[in-house]
Amino acid sequence: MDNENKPSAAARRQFLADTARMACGVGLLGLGVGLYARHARALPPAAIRPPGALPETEFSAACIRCGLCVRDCPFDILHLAKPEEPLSTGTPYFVARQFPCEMCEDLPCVKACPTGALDHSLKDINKSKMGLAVLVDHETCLNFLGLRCDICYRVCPVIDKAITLDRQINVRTGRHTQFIPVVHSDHCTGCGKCEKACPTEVASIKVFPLYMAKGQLSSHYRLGWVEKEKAGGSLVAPDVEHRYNMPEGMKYESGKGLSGNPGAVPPAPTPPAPVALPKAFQGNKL
Amino acid sequence: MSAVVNTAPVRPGAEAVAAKGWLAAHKWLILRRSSQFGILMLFLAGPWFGIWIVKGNLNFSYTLNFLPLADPYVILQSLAARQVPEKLALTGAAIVVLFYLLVGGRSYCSWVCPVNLLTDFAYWLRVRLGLKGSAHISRPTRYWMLGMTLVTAAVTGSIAWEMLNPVSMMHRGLIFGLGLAWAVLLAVFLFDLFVMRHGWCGHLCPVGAFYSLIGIFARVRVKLPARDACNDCMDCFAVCPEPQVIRPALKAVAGTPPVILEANCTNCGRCIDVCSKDVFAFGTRVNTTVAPVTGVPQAAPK
Amino acid sequence: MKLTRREFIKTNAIAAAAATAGMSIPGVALAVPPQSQDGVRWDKGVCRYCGTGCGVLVGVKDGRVVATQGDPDAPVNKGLNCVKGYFLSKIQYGKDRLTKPLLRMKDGKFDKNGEFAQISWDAAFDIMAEKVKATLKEPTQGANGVAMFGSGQWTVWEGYAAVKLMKAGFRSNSIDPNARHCMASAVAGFMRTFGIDEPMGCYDDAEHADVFALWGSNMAEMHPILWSRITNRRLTANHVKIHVLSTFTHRSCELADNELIFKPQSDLAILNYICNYIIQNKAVNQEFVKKNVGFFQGVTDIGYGLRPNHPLEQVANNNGYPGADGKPKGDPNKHTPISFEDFAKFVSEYTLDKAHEISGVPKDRLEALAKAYADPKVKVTSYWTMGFNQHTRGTWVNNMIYNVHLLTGKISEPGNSPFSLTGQPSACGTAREVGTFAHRLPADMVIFNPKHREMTEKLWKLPEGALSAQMGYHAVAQSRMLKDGKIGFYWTSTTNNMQAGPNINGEIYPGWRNPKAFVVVSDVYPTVSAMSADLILPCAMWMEKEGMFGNAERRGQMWRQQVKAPGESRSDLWQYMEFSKRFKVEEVWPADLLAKAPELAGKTLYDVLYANGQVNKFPKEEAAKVNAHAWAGYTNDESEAFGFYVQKGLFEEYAGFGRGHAHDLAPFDTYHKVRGMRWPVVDGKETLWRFREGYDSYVKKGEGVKFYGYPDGKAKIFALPYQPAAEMPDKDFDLWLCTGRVLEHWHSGSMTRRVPELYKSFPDAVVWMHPKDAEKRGIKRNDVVKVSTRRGEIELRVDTKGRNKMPEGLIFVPFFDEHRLVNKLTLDATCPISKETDFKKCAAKVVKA
Amino acid sequence: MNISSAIIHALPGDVAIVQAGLATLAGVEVHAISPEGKMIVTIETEDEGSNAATYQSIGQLDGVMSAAMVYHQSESEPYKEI
Repeated sequence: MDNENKPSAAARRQFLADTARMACGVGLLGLGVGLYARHARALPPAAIRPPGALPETEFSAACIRCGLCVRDCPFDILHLAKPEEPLSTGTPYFVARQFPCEMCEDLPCVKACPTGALDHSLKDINKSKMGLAVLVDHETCLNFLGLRCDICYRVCPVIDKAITLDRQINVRTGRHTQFIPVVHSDHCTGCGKCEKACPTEVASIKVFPLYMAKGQLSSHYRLGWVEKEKAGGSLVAPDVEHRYNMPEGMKYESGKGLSGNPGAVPPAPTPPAPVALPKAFQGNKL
Repeated sequence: MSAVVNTAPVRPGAEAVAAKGWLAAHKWLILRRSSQFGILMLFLAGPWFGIWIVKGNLNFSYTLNFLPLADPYVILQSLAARQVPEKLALTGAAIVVLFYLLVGGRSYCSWVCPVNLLTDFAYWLRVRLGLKGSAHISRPTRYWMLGMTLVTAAVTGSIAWEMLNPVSMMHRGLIFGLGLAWAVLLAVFLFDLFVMRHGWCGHLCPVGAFYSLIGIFARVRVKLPARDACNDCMDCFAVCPEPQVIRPALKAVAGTPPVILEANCTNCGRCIDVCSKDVFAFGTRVNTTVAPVTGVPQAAPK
Repeated sequence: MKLTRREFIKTNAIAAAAATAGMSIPGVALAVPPQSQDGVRWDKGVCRYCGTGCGVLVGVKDGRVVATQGDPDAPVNKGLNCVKGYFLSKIQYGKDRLTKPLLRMKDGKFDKNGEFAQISWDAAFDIMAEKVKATLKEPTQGANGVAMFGSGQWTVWEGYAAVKLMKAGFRSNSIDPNARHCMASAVAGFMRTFGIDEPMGCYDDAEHADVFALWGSNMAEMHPILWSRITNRRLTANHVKIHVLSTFTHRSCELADNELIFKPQSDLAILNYICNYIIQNKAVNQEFVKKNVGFFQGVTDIGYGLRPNHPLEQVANNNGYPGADGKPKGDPNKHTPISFEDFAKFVSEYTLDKAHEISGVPKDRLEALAKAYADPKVKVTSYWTMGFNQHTRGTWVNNMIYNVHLLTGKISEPGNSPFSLTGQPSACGTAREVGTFAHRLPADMVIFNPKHREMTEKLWKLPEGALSAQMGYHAVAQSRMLKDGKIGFYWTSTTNNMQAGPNINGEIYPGWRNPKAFVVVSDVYPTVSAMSADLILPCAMWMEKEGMFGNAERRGQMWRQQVKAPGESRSDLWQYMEFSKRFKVEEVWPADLLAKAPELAGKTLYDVLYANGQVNKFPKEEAAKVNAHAWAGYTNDESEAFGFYVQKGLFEEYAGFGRGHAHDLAPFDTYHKVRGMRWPVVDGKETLWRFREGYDSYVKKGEGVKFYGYPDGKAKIFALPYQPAAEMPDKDFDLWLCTGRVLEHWHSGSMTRRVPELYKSFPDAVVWMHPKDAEKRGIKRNDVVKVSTRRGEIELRVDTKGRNKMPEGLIFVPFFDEHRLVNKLTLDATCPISKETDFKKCAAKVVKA
Repeated sequence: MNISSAIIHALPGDVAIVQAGLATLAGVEVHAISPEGKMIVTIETEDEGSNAATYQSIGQLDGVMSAAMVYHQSESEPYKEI
């Protein structure tokens, strides 16, 4: 048709038909690409984005698949997804069980990103949220069994904040403690060091993309103690002081309950308690 | 489509070799291949030899930690998906646009793009094997493809085309690991070899389509300072990947000046090589006396 | 399948015969103990790593240890393990197990600079015998020039056989265990204070104490199972408090009610302050002190165990080194009696202010600790390990913690316990109880004491004077003497001194490669030490031999040989006994000694030491009999090789030393039935708390408490001052360097680094430092840095967060990583009394690599 | 009830002769024979004395180089199920 000089009716019909066919073909292809893209947007559980990655939807629009983050990662942990892999072709990710993020303080991968798909407003690696560690299997976690592994805890770069050990009595032996690893989402960066280091044959602690790992409380219920702490005091007027009928020498205090010996002289003031509660018992408020 | 099929028993360019010598008859081809491989090697020198001159890939690269270069097409898709990239990427894209405004948009295709190596090889083999016949898809399909990729980006909110784009897939694959990308590339190769002459680059590739739009205003052009010397050997048509661009300038159709103004000319310079009469030469459009022909994509004139 | 008793016995009978004949019969395997359904045979054993002594059950299938489990019936761990214990079944099966003797050769002959080539055991023993004989004849070397270095990982009988071979056979006292690097200070502390070795308490203190004080011990990582017991106590009893003293914040601090981070070496000042506080606050248990304690002043100018030409030693007047006149300069161990008042006056200068000033610990924390010790109502258990022991004043600091417990009488009863923990599975059982030290004999006896020598000679059926009174070379001295050419034959086993010993660059490596020395390393893997040797002997390990370990609470535990060692590897026991056949008494003993026992003429050392009518008393069939309750037809490789139940013979001869001397061990057979027993075992009854009436049968009725290690039944309190460390940070090397361990790896990592999962969990050593120290040097976390001291440098990555939190001015590097040998940097300064190296303190600098 | 097991070393050429010899002895059962001529047998007798006697007679069989008892157990309730 390039070389036909005189348009004819037949040629025009041919042209229209061609155009329609072409439009349909391209349209179908577009539909396929679109569906494929939507499908690939759900990040598979094993693939973790580099620090500072925008939420997956925005990330897939902002990442131009240049691989500069891969290049600037000093530990070579990042890969660009290949077409056969179940996430957007050419986008960067790492697999924690193979090579976790080493959490460089100077964020070279983020700095390398030309588009901001890795958010340049992230300045502190400890604030990154690549994913969230989840102790997926209580039945195989050695610490749940009472053994002393706690490797996940000790390899954690945000030790004592992102993972703490919750001490529980080992009822079976009666004299040992179970050190239950507990992950705290406000500090866990999802670097994956715990998953990499977990010594069980299949990791008992794994890092998942946030959308998979995190639950959410419904808005219709608030945690009283949290709200009180946030408010810096009781949300309603504080309780008044109560008084009770008590035998001589006995005391009943809010929180402590009943104390003292009936008929005895009031006990001498207890010696000042040692400096502070062990860190282990201070929960996550460190 | 093209009715100009060289069926002469002599291979195109034979006359030029005889007249100018082999080297002169392959000058631009050699330069072009050097450019293609050279650019690829610049990218590979880092991962292969640890010489980090250029980092990244054709979508975005950083040269000597100084010069950002971004593919404006992928940036456009990102914009279509409603993401405004950081300054660095925008700067890189601007530099690239300016560059191709100068040297001709589709110079990207013949001087940079790695897929061109593949499709050129497919074409060479097609001729060698004497494969005849070709499917029919009109050349402007590529503009529909271009539109489609932008629409998909807008609709899905992601740079969806990057999941399939053989151009970036090949380049990224060579540098970062190919994976199953070889299958996509093989498909392109086989398509060009058996199904359609110049099928991918000449008809479908939205990247080429995008760059052709930059080429509308390009400075560097192939000129025909000696178009009167043309002896109608048709060799230029035989080697040209976009033969429709030559005719208006060569045959002065509708008073076209002796310069190829069609935006889809890839500035490959092969016509210069194979012309024994030295009809063609590189030049700029600055001296054209005639107003530039709008290269707006349209169905070829009937 | 139903089986009658008859069929069952018959199957056992066939299996036993088949095993003995080395034949396999389809369908018949060793049938007792009953196999579990998956064909795994389970038998009891003990963990191979630390001194906690966790019981494990070992599962064997097809001649291979395929599984282990924590022994739910073991009192120590009740079925639990740490993560290293979890991987026990893999430690024997590293890909690079040594299976053939390897000798450095060139052109078919031994060459110190040759390449390792396989040789036969015969050829290996040939050249070893040649080198021993040459060393004995060499005037500059002599008997003590034949030296051996073992460890608390020797089984009891291996250590015992080694001592006999060295001290009675070659008449060399140059045998030392790597326990010298580990708890020699604890030993010296016990011996000086109590006149008898090893803790008076046991692990059950953990359930009775109100306060725990950890001194230089990161139990959370290094004694994980014990730590979970202490945690449980803290968790279940609200009044229990934990004080942790360390030079940096580690995992144990997590549980601390009171965390005391003190400047290196200042523990001496803190301990004196506590004593002062106790005295000032009238918290001395007067009655107890009067009856059970004497006061002494120790000499102070004792040096730092460095080479005599070191400036610090030249000015020391009580280091015991030869002075200008050739006589020893004093005796670092010397002490003279003083009164309580003298002692009170001595410690009175260690006020709270001074303790605070020296240690840098906030005053309220120091006071809280002192109060806990002083309060008569509070039961205190103190635990310590390497922070105390690896100390240039290690013996002192051990003495000084006893000062505190003795002043308050908080000792030898449930919950009141000064407790020295150990890091090796048989540091107590082998190194200490068997006495594999240069100065010791079994059951706390020493070579300097003629009575002890005489008793030993009698028990060993040797002529009078067979044992030498000349002090042998201890661990650090061995390295120095190798370098100086005084040792001609050196044999190490179950240890990795080229990685774990101090100052590798300066002393150990040049010593081993000295052409005047022939170095033999018996090992299971090509460790740094093995690769630095002249001859490598492949060893059987753990479940490939029958063994006994003794843990930190005096508990002896035995196991049966479960599997064959691979290739030509042999147990250390076999090696010592077989090697002894290469020597005629005439070749190693002087004629005058032999003249006293003409009946020994012409005999080999094997005949004299092992086939002496005692060791070979039990025929090899005894093995099946003793173990019939567990395993029909049981036998082991050594008994098969020598024709008698070697282990039983050695054990019973050895047990003769301790029985009746407060080190009573139960009969051999009993140990194969029980989950370990805590000595002294008298009339079949174990001892939980020593020195206290009722608990300890050596304390007579009405005596209450008696420290019977000394003839007067009293323990000693020592007046000893704070003194600075041997090397301190200065302008050029501005940081303290401390070394140690991590939970995931055990010691030099030769076993744990070969378990892929453990390797992965902590692949490479890092240097921990304070973020500000890093920042000052332009270093970021994960950067590769160069850590150097005056002795060498290594490169490794920096960690500024994670499990250990350094104070400014101190860095910590673990020593498990053979690719980052931190002991190239450490200083070989020792406690002048215990001769234990201080691995915790030297001056280093860090720069970006 | 006495059960014992023994390893018999036969001259490799004489295995058949030894086997035949063993067959004449009451309570003796051959369980395995190795190529080198090692045999594993069990001896079951009512009392200990005859067990020893049987063991003696094995040693005197033609072709037997040595016989070594490995395992021995006597039992009062041999037919109890376990």
